Amino acid sequence: MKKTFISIAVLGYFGLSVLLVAGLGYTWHRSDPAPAQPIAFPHTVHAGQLQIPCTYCHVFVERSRHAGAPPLSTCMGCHRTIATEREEIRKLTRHYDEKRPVEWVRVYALPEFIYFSHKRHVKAGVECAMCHGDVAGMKRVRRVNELLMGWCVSCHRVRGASRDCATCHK
Amino acid sequence: MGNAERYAKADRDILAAMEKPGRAYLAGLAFTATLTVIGGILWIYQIRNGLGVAGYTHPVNWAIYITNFVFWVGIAHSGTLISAVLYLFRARYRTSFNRAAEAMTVFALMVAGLFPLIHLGRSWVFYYLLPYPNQRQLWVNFRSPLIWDVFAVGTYFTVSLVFFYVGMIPDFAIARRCKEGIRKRFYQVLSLGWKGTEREWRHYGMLYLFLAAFATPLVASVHSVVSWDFAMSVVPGWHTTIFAPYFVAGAIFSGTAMVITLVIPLRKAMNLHEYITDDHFESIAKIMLFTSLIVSYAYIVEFGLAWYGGNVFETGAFRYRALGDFRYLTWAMIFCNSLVPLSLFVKRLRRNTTCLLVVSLLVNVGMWLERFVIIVASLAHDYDPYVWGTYSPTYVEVGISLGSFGMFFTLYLLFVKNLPVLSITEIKEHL
Amino acid sequence: MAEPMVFREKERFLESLRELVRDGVPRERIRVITPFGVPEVEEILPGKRSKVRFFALLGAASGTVTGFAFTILTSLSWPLIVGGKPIVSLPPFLIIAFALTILFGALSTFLGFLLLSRLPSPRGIRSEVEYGNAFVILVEDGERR
Amino acid sequence: MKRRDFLWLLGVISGSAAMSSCGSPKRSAKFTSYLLPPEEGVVPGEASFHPSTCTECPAGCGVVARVREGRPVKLEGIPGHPVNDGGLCVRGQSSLYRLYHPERIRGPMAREGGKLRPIPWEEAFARVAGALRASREKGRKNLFLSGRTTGSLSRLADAACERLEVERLPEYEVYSHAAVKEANGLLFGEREIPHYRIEKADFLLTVGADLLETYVTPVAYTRKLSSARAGGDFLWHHVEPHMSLTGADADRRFTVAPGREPLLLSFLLREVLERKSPKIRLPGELLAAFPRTTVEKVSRDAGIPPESVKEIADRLVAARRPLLIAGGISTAQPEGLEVAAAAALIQWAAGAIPERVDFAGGENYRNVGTLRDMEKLSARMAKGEAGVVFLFRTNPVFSLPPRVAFRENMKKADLLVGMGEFLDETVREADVVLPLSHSLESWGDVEPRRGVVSLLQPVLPPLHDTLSDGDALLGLLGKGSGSAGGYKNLLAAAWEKRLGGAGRNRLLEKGYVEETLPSRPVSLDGKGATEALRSTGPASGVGKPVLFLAPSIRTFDGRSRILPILAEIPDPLTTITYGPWISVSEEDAARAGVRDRDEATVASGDWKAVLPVKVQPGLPGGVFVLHRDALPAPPVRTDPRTGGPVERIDGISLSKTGKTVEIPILSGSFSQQGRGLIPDPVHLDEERRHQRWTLYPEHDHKEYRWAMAVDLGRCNGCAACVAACHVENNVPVAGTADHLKGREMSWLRIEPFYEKGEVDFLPMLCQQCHNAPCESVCPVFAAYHNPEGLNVQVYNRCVGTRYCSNNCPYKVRRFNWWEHRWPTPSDRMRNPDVQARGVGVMEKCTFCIQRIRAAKDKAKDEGRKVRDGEFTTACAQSCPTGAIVFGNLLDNESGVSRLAHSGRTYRVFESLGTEPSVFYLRGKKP
Repeated sequence: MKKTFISIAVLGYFGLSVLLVAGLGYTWHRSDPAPAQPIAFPHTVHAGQLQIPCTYCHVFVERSRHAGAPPLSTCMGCHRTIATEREEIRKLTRHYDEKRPVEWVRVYALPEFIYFSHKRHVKAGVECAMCHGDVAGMKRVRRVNELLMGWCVSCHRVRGASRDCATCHK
Repeated sequence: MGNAERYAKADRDILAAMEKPGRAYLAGLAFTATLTVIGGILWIYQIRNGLGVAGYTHPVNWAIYITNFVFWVGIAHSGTLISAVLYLFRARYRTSFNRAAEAMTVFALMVAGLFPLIHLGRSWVFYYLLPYPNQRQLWVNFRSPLIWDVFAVGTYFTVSLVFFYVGMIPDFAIARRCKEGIRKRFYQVLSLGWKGTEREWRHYGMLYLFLAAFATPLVASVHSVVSWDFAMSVVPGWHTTIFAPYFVAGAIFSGTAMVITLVIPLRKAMNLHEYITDDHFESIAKIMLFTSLIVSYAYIVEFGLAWYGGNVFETGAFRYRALGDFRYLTWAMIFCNSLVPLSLFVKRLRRNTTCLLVVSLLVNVGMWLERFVIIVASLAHDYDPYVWGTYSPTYVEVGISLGSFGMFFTLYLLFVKNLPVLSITEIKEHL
Repeated sequence: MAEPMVFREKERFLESLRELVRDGVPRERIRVITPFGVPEVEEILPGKRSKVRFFALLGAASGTVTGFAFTILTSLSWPLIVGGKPIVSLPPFLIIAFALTILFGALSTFLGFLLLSRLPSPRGIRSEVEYGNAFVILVEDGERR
Repeated sequence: MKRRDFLWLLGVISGSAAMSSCGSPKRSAKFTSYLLPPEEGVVPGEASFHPSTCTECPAGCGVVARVREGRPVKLEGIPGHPVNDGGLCVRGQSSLYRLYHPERIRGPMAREGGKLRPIPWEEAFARVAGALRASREKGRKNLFLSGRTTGSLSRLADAACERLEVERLPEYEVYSHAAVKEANGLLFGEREIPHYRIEKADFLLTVGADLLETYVTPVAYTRKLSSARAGGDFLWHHVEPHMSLTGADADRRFTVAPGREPLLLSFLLREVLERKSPKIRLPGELLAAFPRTTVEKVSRDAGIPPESVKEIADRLVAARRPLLIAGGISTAQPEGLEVAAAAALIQWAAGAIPERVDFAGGENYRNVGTLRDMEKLSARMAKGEAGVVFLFRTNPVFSLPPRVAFRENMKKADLLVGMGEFLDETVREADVVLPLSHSLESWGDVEPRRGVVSLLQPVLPPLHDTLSDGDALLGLLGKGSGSAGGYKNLLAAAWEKRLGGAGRNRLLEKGYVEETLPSRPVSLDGKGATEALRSTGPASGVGKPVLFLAPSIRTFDGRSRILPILAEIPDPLTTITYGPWISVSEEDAARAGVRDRDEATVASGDWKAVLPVKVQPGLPGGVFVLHRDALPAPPVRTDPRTGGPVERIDGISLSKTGKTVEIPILSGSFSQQGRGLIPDPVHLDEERRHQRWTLYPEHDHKEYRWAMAVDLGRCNGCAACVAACHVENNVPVAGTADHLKGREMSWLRIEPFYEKGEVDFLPMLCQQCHNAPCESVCPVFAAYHNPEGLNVQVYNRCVGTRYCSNNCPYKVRRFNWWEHRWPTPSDRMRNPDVQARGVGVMEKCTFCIQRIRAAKDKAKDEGRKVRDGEFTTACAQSCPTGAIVFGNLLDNESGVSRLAHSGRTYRVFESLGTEPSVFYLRGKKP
């Protein structure tokens, strides 16, 4: 009698906490770390085999808080002639001709209350890979970390960057 | 009759309280439980819509919720006082009150602990207030009186709970003997298999002594810390050095009043007249009278300082308290806390339970008003005249406050039916 | 194990307890069970004073230390200026240290008590043997020990 | 690619994560790539700036729109602009909300079965064209009524009307300044409001003209006043029958009995003629209109102490470069013409024309008609003469007195074409509704003052299916009906023609072009004036007590009522946010036994209104003040001589109804209660005694310590800074219910404190205390002190204990009692650099930390420190008088540190030892 009573209590307690943790975990990682993009752009080819530097396409990364996606004209620069028969390239060309910008799906996004500048980090000599991982090795870009505060802070600690809250919090 | 009979009788009489509940009891329980539920629903409503549903205005950022918090923490105090301090003073009459008082302490703290959460703008991130290692690598601000509260009240609750439980262990052993079925099992477990061997008694005595010793400073410290929530601020009417003693006295004052309010009906309902006598009440009443005098003195000092100091903000604050929007509450408070208790100077009144009940009830009201007036009236008129405002509560605040009373009495009713309301072993010891 | 001697009156029980001791029954073999703490037993069967005290002391001390260490270290781990007060401002930390002193002290005392008096004892919980309000003396026979 | 496509792309490129203050980012956001690389210098995520012109009131101040993600998020005055020179008023700052207003008309509509239903543009134009033809055949007249239009639009309107054989009526403005124009017309043949060059004067006498609030071009006047004051020996006397913000700011304010201004002015005129410029001769019969009087008579009848009368006269005579401006309330009385004429003559006699009273660069009010013109129009419509009536950016139904019966009569027209942004009282009645774009969505230009061309250019594509004013008119002409851009080409040509290529480029680049016009001397012609002055004005009524329908600094003539931000910002003198109310003098209040919030019945003859009372210190007895927009269709009479409105209602009686009305009066006390928030300069040394000593080690600041200096001498309480703060920092709109509880959200407030009818203004914002009481009580470090001396609030760390607010002696922290709603599309005007705070969070001013961040970012790129004056806070930027100076206190050269160490400096509640970083400069004008 007593035993069952106790065991139920214990089970209930741990069961609950397990559920809770699971739930939290779920909400934290609810978004797909490697979403499908409207045009399957393989970084493996461009950044990997062709060794195109990141800044060739992400033109604003040194000038703005946003890295920015390349203007389609950049893509067309090559793809007018290269691999034009491929389905994905046809998509691209269609977009360009119909003056329809491509709607890429975000892989990394910061909450609205955070001020983050790519420029500052790049100028401080932070390698792209330090946050975005080995993109050159990803056929479809995958989020390699969740951009949680502690993660930012530890790096700021190590590099002796500012730990004033107002540096990042709007 | 011989000791053995008396012992047996004590067992019977006191455990009789734990017999099948009557209609009145069930009705009461139902009522208080409903209040609690209503309070809970209103709290959910408040969380969903934001604190706007409460009556807060711009200058008055704290109001009834904090009042309740201070009130309940205050109530808690006399419990510790009676059980711990009087134990150290070897005060005999303690025996008849301590269990009830300790229970009161524990339940009052359970209720009090809720209010800081209720009054948070974002209750759902309450855990920011707890110092625990987190991925943000952030800790709490130990310079903030609110964090002191977290520690002080947390400690107070834990210690009181242990004290409460330890006191009951031998009684559980008795209960497990007298009860049957599932309840027997229940008490068996709670009694931890207490036998009553001389070794157990030896350690037990030492433990109880030390717990009392540890609990005693809490009587002074906890409410001092609570008072510093106000005293550490710059708000005129809050920022005074006398607050700690003033609040501690007030706490014991309101606490003893609450004990009387609870025990008089308890004694009647369970006819424990043999164990709780008028002498006992008289001695508690004396404590109440004494603390009442201290509190009255504090009132005088407060106004005196404001008047004598001549600081424009202080004088302004106290003029407003006495003559402003909340003057009626202020005067009601003085009537209840300073004038009514004076009647206890008369021995006949001290020993008259009806009179005591009335006085203690008025004191409860008065002490609640005291906290309200201190908190709200000071905030309403502070430094910058441009932002002066006033405050009036909404049904949400009232409902949640009633809910807190509901919760307290629900717990108390459950207590009297399920736990020995008097410390049987101690009573036997003194027979 | 010998039959327990059961008394209904405290005085009788104390007398016979004294007798036993006078008869030279070794103190270790006498066990006593009483409905409430009886100070006289302490005098008749002088035992070592309870160790619970030391638990209290240790607990309290560790509480104080933890209190100060915790507050100071966490404050230093991310120094933020508030109200122009120093990062390590001891007066407020003292309050935390005090609270923890009491908390740890009380808890460790309680644990100490459980430890020393072998509680909770599953056997005790399960056993149906009850002496009620009686005073009991048990004399264990030598071979056992 | 086209500019607007580009802007649109800019808009979508960083459609960054959706707003969520609860912490977990929404990760589903899309982001879009350019088709082509953007123009050089344009970087996504960085703000771009585009000059344009404010169209909230007719003044035409130049504004530069800060654009983020393709959306304008802030308007600021263009430094150097000939009108406002960097300043912008409270209405101008708020006008951004007009663009994003949720109630804007979404597309063209037509009345079908009594209800307005959406229709395509083509159809709308077709209907109008058809109706025009039809009524022309019926022999009815097609009419075009508009508000004041200037520049190319005005010309286009003329052309369009000519082409469509539509009669263009005189423009309708509530404030047509008829009397002033009439007087100038009669005397000098210039039916115009001259350009007053206050900066060139050494003595300014204003009669009734509310220079700082609504009079013609308030920001311009404010700037000019500041520069004149900066010049040193300058004095400003203000004479008015009531109590106005302008009066409160003048060096000396004199109250004159209503309608007795002519007495004073005649006296002054005679004084000037005799003592100042004896050479000047005025035609005798003209002079006869201003009979000789004595100081005693003036002071007796006009209710001004004799010494004051003498003082004014002496100053006027003694001044080397005197200037006199009469207008506003004083000229909107039966005696208006006399006032205006006397003023004009004094200007003439004192030789203020043309140096300081410049008709060549007049304020472009020639085409603006009068109230009488509207009566005529109404009468014609009543007779059924009207065919199609265009109502273009004008709201006569709201502002005309009921006796004109405009609403009823205009229904008699064949077709009413309402052209505007909102379904206001007038457009609501229209049969066809042609929605117009906001000026920030349109190409165009305005000519607020002759010789000044100010640019209108689109900084975002139209939010709704609307057309710019020009394109709409072109559409009516059947030119590319409804297609955008037609007007743009027209303008390009027009500018080319007028300004030349260089000028046009300058216009496009800087947003304005100023032509230097030769100053035109005027000749005095007494005849007409004498005639007019002999003919008596409207019956002057039974005199006191009187009610003035005063303009409101917040709503002008009522057109800005729809802007919620303005409703949130308290009226400077009364601190009332959500009106209406009637201002009653202390004297009358005592007599009628009414107190603040008491409801009272105001009656004159058969007109009556029931309003809550606000007792207004400084208001002379027997004078009540009601804002023009407080009640629709106010009972204004028409002055037969000027055709202008008489905004004074005589024979007023006030009686309390016994009810009290809850109106949000934000100020808890109009007295300082002896707390020395604005200490008397006499007690200067006493402040010094509060030398603070502390137990704590000093915490120092490495590079920057941001601080602010507020010169109370310059502050005139115009509240422009408050509006600027609202827009810059996404301060939500709380609404009436919360304001009644004192739950306003404004981070910056202006506290008026009265003493003997004199009012002083104290702008109160977060003081960024060096030792801030709010910080140490926060249990979670949401409030802390950052290395640059800022008192930072980390919004999404805040748990909402509200202890910080309790512990703030200045009570400048605001708590989010609710989740504030931003009805679409107003959510798009939020500044993306500032978080929109969620429910249960404490918020406050942090010296526009986002601007500091941006400036430091720029400086870091260039490897230097932030320079003084390189950037400033929104409030400081918007201040028309430059009362607010912001900068780095550690830099001894910076403006703020110089002011902070000046002798006039003090800090509020210094004795508390909070060490604020906001330094106030006490005392009257510098």
